[in-house]
Amino acid sequence: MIPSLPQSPFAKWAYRAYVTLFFIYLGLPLAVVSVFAFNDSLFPSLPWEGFTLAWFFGNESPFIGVFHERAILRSIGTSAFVAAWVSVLSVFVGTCNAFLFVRHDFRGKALLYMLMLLPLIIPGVILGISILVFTSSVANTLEDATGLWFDGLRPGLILVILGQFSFITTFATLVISARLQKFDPSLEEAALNLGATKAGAIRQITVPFLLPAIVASAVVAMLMSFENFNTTLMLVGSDSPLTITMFDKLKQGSTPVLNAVSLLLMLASAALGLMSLLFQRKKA
Amino acid sequence: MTETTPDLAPSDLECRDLVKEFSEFRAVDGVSFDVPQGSFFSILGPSGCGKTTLLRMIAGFQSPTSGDLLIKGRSMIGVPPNKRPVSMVFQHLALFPTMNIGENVGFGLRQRGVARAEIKRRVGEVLERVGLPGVSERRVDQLSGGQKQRVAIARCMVLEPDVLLLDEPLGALDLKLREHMKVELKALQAAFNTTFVYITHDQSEALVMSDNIAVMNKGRFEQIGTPQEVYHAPRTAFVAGFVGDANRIPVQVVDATGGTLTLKTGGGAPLKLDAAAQGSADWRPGQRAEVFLRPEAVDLLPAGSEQAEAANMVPGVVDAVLFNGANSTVTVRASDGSLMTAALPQTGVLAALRKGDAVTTRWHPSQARCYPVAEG
Amino acid sequence: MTETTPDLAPSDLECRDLVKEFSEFRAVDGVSFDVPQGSFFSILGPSGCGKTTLLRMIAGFQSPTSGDLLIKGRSMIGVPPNKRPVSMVFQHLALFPTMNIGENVGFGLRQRGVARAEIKRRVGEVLERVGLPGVSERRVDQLSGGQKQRVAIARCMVLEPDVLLLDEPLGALDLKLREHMKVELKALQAAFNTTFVYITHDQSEALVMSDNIAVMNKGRFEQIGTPQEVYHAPRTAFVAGFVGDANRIPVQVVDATGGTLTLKTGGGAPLKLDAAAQGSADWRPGQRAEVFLRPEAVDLLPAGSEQAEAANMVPGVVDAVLFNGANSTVTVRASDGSLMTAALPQTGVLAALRKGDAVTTRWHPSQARCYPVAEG
Amino acid sequence: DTLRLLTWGGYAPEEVIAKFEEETGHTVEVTTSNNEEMIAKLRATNGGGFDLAQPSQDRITSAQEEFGIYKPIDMSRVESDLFIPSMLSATAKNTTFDGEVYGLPHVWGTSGLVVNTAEAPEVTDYTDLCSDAVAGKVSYRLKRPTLIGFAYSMGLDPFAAYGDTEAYQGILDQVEEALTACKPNVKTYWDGGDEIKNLLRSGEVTAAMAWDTGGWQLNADNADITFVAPEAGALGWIDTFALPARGRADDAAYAWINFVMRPEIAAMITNTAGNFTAAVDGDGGVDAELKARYQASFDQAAIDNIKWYPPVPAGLEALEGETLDRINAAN
Amino acid sequence: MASDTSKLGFYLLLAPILLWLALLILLPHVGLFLVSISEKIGPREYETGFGNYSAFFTEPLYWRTFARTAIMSILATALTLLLGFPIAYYIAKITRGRTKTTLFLMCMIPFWVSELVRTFGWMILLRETGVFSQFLQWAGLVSGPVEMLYNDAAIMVGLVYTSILFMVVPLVTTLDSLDDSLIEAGYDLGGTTTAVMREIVIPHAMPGIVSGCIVVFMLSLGNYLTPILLGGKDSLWFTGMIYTQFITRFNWELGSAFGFLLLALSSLVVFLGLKLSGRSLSETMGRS
Ligand SMILES: Nc1ncnc2c1ncn2[C@@H]1O[C@H](COP(=O)(O)OP(=O)(O)OP(=O)(O)O)[C@@H](O)[C@H]1O
Ligand SMILES: Nc1ncnc2c1ncn2[C@@H]1O[C@H](COP(=O)(O)OP(=O)(O)OP(=O)(O)O)[C@@H](O)[C@H]1O
Ligand SMILES: NCCCCNCCCN
Ligand SMILES: [Mg+2]
Ligand SMILES: [Mg+2]
Repeated sequence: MIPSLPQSPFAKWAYRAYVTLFFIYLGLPLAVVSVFAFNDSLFPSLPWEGFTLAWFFGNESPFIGVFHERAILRSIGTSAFVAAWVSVLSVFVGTCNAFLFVRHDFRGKALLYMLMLLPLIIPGVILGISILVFTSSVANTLEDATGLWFDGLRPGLILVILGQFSFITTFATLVISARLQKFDPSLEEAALNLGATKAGAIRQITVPFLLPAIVASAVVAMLMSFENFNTTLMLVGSDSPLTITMFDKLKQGSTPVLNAVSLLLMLASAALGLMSLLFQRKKA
Repeated sequence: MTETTPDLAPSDLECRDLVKEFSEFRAVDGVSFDVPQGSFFSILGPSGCGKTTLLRMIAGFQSPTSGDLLIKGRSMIGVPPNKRPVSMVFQHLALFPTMNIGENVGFGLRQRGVARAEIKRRVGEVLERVGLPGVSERRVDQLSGGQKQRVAIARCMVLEPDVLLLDEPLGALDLKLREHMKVELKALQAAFNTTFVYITHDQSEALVMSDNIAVMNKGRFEQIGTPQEVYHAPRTAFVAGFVGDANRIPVQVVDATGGTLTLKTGGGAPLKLDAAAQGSADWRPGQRAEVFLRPEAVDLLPAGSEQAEAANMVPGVVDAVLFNGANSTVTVRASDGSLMTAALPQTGVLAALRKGDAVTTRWHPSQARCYPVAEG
Repeated sequence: MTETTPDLAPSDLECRDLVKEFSEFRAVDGVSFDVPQGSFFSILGPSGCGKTTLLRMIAGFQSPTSGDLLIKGRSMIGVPPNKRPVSMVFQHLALFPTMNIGENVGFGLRQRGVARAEIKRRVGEVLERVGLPGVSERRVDQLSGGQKQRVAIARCMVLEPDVLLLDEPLGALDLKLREHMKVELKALQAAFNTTFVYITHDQSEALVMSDNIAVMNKGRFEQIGTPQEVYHAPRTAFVAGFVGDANRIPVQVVDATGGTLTLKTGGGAPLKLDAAAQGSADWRPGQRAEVFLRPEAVDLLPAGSEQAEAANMVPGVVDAVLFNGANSTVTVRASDGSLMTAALPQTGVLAALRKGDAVTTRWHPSQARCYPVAEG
Repeated sequence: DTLRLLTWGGYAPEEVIAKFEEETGHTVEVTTSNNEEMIAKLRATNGGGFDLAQPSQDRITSAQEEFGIYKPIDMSRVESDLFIPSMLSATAKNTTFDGEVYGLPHVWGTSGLVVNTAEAPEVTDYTDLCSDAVAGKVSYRLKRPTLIGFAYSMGLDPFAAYGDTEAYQGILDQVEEALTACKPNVKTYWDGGDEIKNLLRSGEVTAAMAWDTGGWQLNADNADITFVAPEAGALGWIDTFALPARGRADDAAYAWINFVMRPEIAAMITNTAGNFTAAVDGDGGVDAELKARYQASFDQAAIDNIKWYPPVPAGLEALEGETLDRINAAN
Repeated sequence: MASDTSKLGFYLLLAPILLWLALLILLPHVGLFLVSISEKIGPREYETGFGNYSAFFTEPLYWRTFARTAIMSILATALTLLLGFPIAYYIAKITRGRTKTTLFLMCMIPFWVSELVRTFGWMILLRETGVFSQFLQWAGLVSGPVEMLYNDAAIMVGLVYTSILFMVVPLVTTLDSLDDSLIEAGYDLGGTTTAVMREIVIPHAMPGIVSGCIVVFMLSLGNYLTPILLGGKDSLWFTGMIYTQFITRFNWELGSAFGFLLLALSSLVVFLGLKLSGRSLSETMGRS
């Protein structure tokens, strides 16, 4: 129950066993994905044909490694580009929202807050299709009216960025608001009292205080953007982010290249997570 | 310069009929006072009486609905907080957690554009003066409560403000540390010779530290005076009840002629008070009033020691003994059922008093205060 | 039944040489005591001395490393907490926020399978006894701090436990309410006639409420006694210092013959103490010791009133007056530089004492306590 | 310029791209897809986002009629003598809408059966996939070719009914019944070309309806597996070049078309994609083994029996879609 | 508190959120609705009507898939709760300090990679020639290969795997906020483990349970990859149908109607969940 209460050794043991099994369940898929990245076989499955690094570095068909797959390399670049924009935009708007909701009282605030949460309960597909349908009809109307082309409103990176931004912003808002809520407004008053201007107080006191939350939400936004599929699939044009490319490849039939990319992704997000953790620890 | 103090004493801070209204509600209601240079001025009042609101008006975080507010003779109305020559120590100190101690203390100087080296020197100096040399590099959370307290003061003092405002700065500290910091704060104030305006709801803090205390209630000042005046000669029933413990006895005026005020309790027992000690109230026979009497002003006499001529002497029986070391008290029930609490010194012969013992209470007519009760 | 109390008084709770070790650290170190039925027993000690650990062993949330623990004569070792006839009032009360007051109080009865109607009746009854009739339907957060306190007690009392354990239950309340609840708790205990074991680090709580106090330090009991015994006859230096305020004077033994213990201070001034009041210590001349003297035991005499024959009479000069109403004190500096704090009654003629005034301190040889200092 | 190419897996091998980039200075970005997704993507972008697409010839006019996502081919920019004339004209005929030609032929091939002849020798027609002998070891796509193949195998003639919605619906209903009944036999419906190859190679599937090329490629590793032209006839398709209405790099697109139709390049594509092209002499440089496998699968009778897809009339796909959904949902 | 500050600053803060919500959330949904009520009557010819919605209700396939998706999602949610609660409880109440942080971070393991890779991992494990099948054969527990992929159980495994974090995190947070002394008080007053769980722990965890369930339900309902890749030939998922309408049928009108129906379903279930627990959306989601 809790450590201060007596408990039978059997129950304790069974509980531990369950927890262990659970974490094995969590780790197993990732473990096999990683292991088969090194299988010297065309398929990511048993039998084990021997160890190879070809799925990373190989450049002889059919053993084309990640580092020689143009489509994958290009889509990693695309993903990074999208993720960077999404995280900048959503952290910016999230920060504005946090100040708006924490610092201001206005009519319709509760309603606006509800609307802000809405993206959390709209399935990603629907976000994707609604944006697709809406921008298409706007573009059609505009094009009919002006005779010009509005490519930005057609599936492509701009829409992918906007689509991901449309729901990731909610997360950023929540994370940053939570931190801002913990901010003691008397700190800002103290700064004013000590002679700082309003803007100076926000820059020197509030923003540094928010920084851990801003960094954390930027990292989360990156990760969410990188792995988003449902919304992206509807909005993607000719430049596909990594998940879409991988999905296409998976539909074609998987080779251990996918395992190799996945392993690299794991390493990258682990590194990113670790970095943000260290950053938070240092700041906290 | 003002009506209340002679021209000779220059006053650092002066409030004239300050009012602050929140929609319908008057949080501060016509408060006037001035604080002479270099003095320690406390505002003492119960929670919600408007202390913080008043202080925040002085600091400039709230603008008065009406009235004027002068610092060193200059009106502060319309001056933003960052332009006022006052500094404030916040209730929870408001040390910047993202900066180390040195950066915290140097913050105000940086805003003024003081040179780097100069800041460093002055920060070091002021930290030394508050007894914390060499903590510049520490993080805020590496200091104890009392140390943080002193850093908060140093951060203000380095700017050499005309007035330092303190909003219950000891509220968050634990009992022992609070006792200690009371004495220390007073010493720091004396050392810097800066005007302190201190708000608190703890009477002991106000009594121990202040040169002058204003007792505040429902947005108004009920009395301004030295600690002794406020304690010994409370001007209103509220002050008498709020500052220190007291027995409260509801009475009716019997006679107010001569130097003596004669009253009678609900049970009919007669009380005599020095009329001179009672301010200037007009007493009408039959008027309802309330007598306040401090437990330590009640003498306990062994039973049977009554003397006919002594006033305010009532035989009774011990109803309860509250043993609390030096602060022990005894509650005595008179024959008419009324209760009287008296301090029970642990050194005298009566220290061994037990419940049920017969004992006589007596108090001097000059020791009690009487206030008319508003009829209604 | 036990060594320490006569067989006639049945003891509800008895601890025999209880020890609790956390890895290397002994949190409770050989504690033995017993609490007679219906009494109010306090355990008083500084933070971290092991109070909570002791109480949690009694409640069953921690098992002793060694020693035995009996309730109504039955050993509790190995009995899980939900099977022990003790109830506990937690420091933060631990009222279930998801249940209303009635459900909270009825929780224990529900666990025992008592019928619905019966639960309702008994909950109503106990709430009435703690002075809160008709609050059953309220939510926990609709009650004030003091009311919650009483609900927490009612929740335990409805189960009619043999022993009620209370872990600093007043710690979270504010000052005024704490004062009030002290008296109230004692009254409730008397009304229920249940054995209370109460832990606190606030001496005033322990003094006011208890029949017996155990003073705890570093896992050990230093003294068990009535409040008066603990206050007036502290058995160790720790108890003398922890319970009540005291002047501490380091001394050396000069002579211990006759009924008087003669000592001298660092400055060479002679002190005289009643040897009889000092427990049974063997005094060797030259031995180092410490004298504890309460401020209220120090009399202040106007300067010049020295009488040659009186012991412990030292002329001095007022160093500081700490005006604090009934608790005002004065610090007097003797000619050898040593400081002595004395209570400053506000009623006497000395109330007007100012810094720099000459004054004489005097205290009676029976009022001070002296403890040998461990040599090292 | 950047040529954004929307095509099938295998139609734009890395070496070809490298050569093309080196020669023309254009760069190529490939998106692999299938017929439906090509149309869907171009519909969403209103004919933008890509510069060259490769839908099958039968799927062009209906999409054009409905969404207007292509622009006509400017024959003056095409080196038409690189194309086999009969295929060029057949494709032109099938992809003409409102008097304009929208498609050029590129790769052609058939759909039929890929069978592990050692494990499932009895599978010779589409309907054989439903026999008990191969229960649980069968895979096909849940797409229109399956409907059409089964229809032929059941003795029906779906292409003849293209113009007659009611008759076609009647055919669909019969096929639906057959495919619903066949469902327990199916391991999974496959989606991409490599996926079915993996399933066959690993032995998880022993008989499938699939593209000829998959069968031949597997045959190289495992002689037991090969493409079998079904008794009812293989389904013949031609994938084309079509210009999205709002492609931005027409120059690069025409350059690509003219480049890949060169015989030596066409042969390279045939070698990776496995299918022959409409390029004159395109089979010249093709692997002898591939030719041999082709010939093993197709005797003259089988070639004659190939059912070539006529253009799909608008609206037909909606009916097929509903049928496919129902099969998918059936239990 | 900002009553005294400039109006301009306020409007500058208001602008981004209004643009975001209006242009990317509200108007697109209005647009989606408008498309969903236009019926195709011929090439490039449309008219307004509820034909797409009636198609949904008259075609059993559509609403059956809809119902199936809803039920499976509820099932996945329940399963996730059941599996996740003991884990959250273990992390929040049994472990301390470093172990606690470690275990908590270990719950994030699946999120080092995208859903696609996670699902891919399960495919490698479950397929007939996969790791489990081979392991069982090697261990002699089965004689031939077993197919564990392509069925509803595989979907469940995948769905639970994908959503477990979103259940465990809010549960850990709420359970963490449950003071141990409440549990101890429950025991002290004579409660058994079951009683304390039922009467104290679970009621306290209710906010976390509700918010976890809402999120998990939403994730399952809106999932596409897991049912597509792990599900068998029978595994229809409503999201998949929406994609099909958009991507392989180019029927945006029907797809939009489906989208709206899915939105209605998810809103309804969220609404019911909130009603049942008597909490508001802002309380439930605002704290995660
Ligand atoms: N911004 C505001 N709007 C409306 N009412 C307010 C506002 N600020 C304070 N009040 C009200 O004014 C009264 C005085 O508040 P103030 O904070 O000054 O009290 P205080 O004396 O500092 O109390 P405490 O000792 O509890 O800090 C209170 O009744 C409070 O509710
Ligand atoms: N589970 C534990 N493991 C290790 N040490 C512990 C544990 N619990 C308590 N201690 C240590 O035992 C000592 C006594 O702790 P305890 O909580 O009993 O003190 P306390 O007298 O109740 O103090 P307080 O008045 O602050 O509540 C402390 O030094 C504490 O750090
Ligand atoms: N229904 C037409 C099928 C077209 C197939 N193209 C296949 C390309 C295979 N690599
Ligand atoms: Mg205040
Ligand atoms: Mg404790």
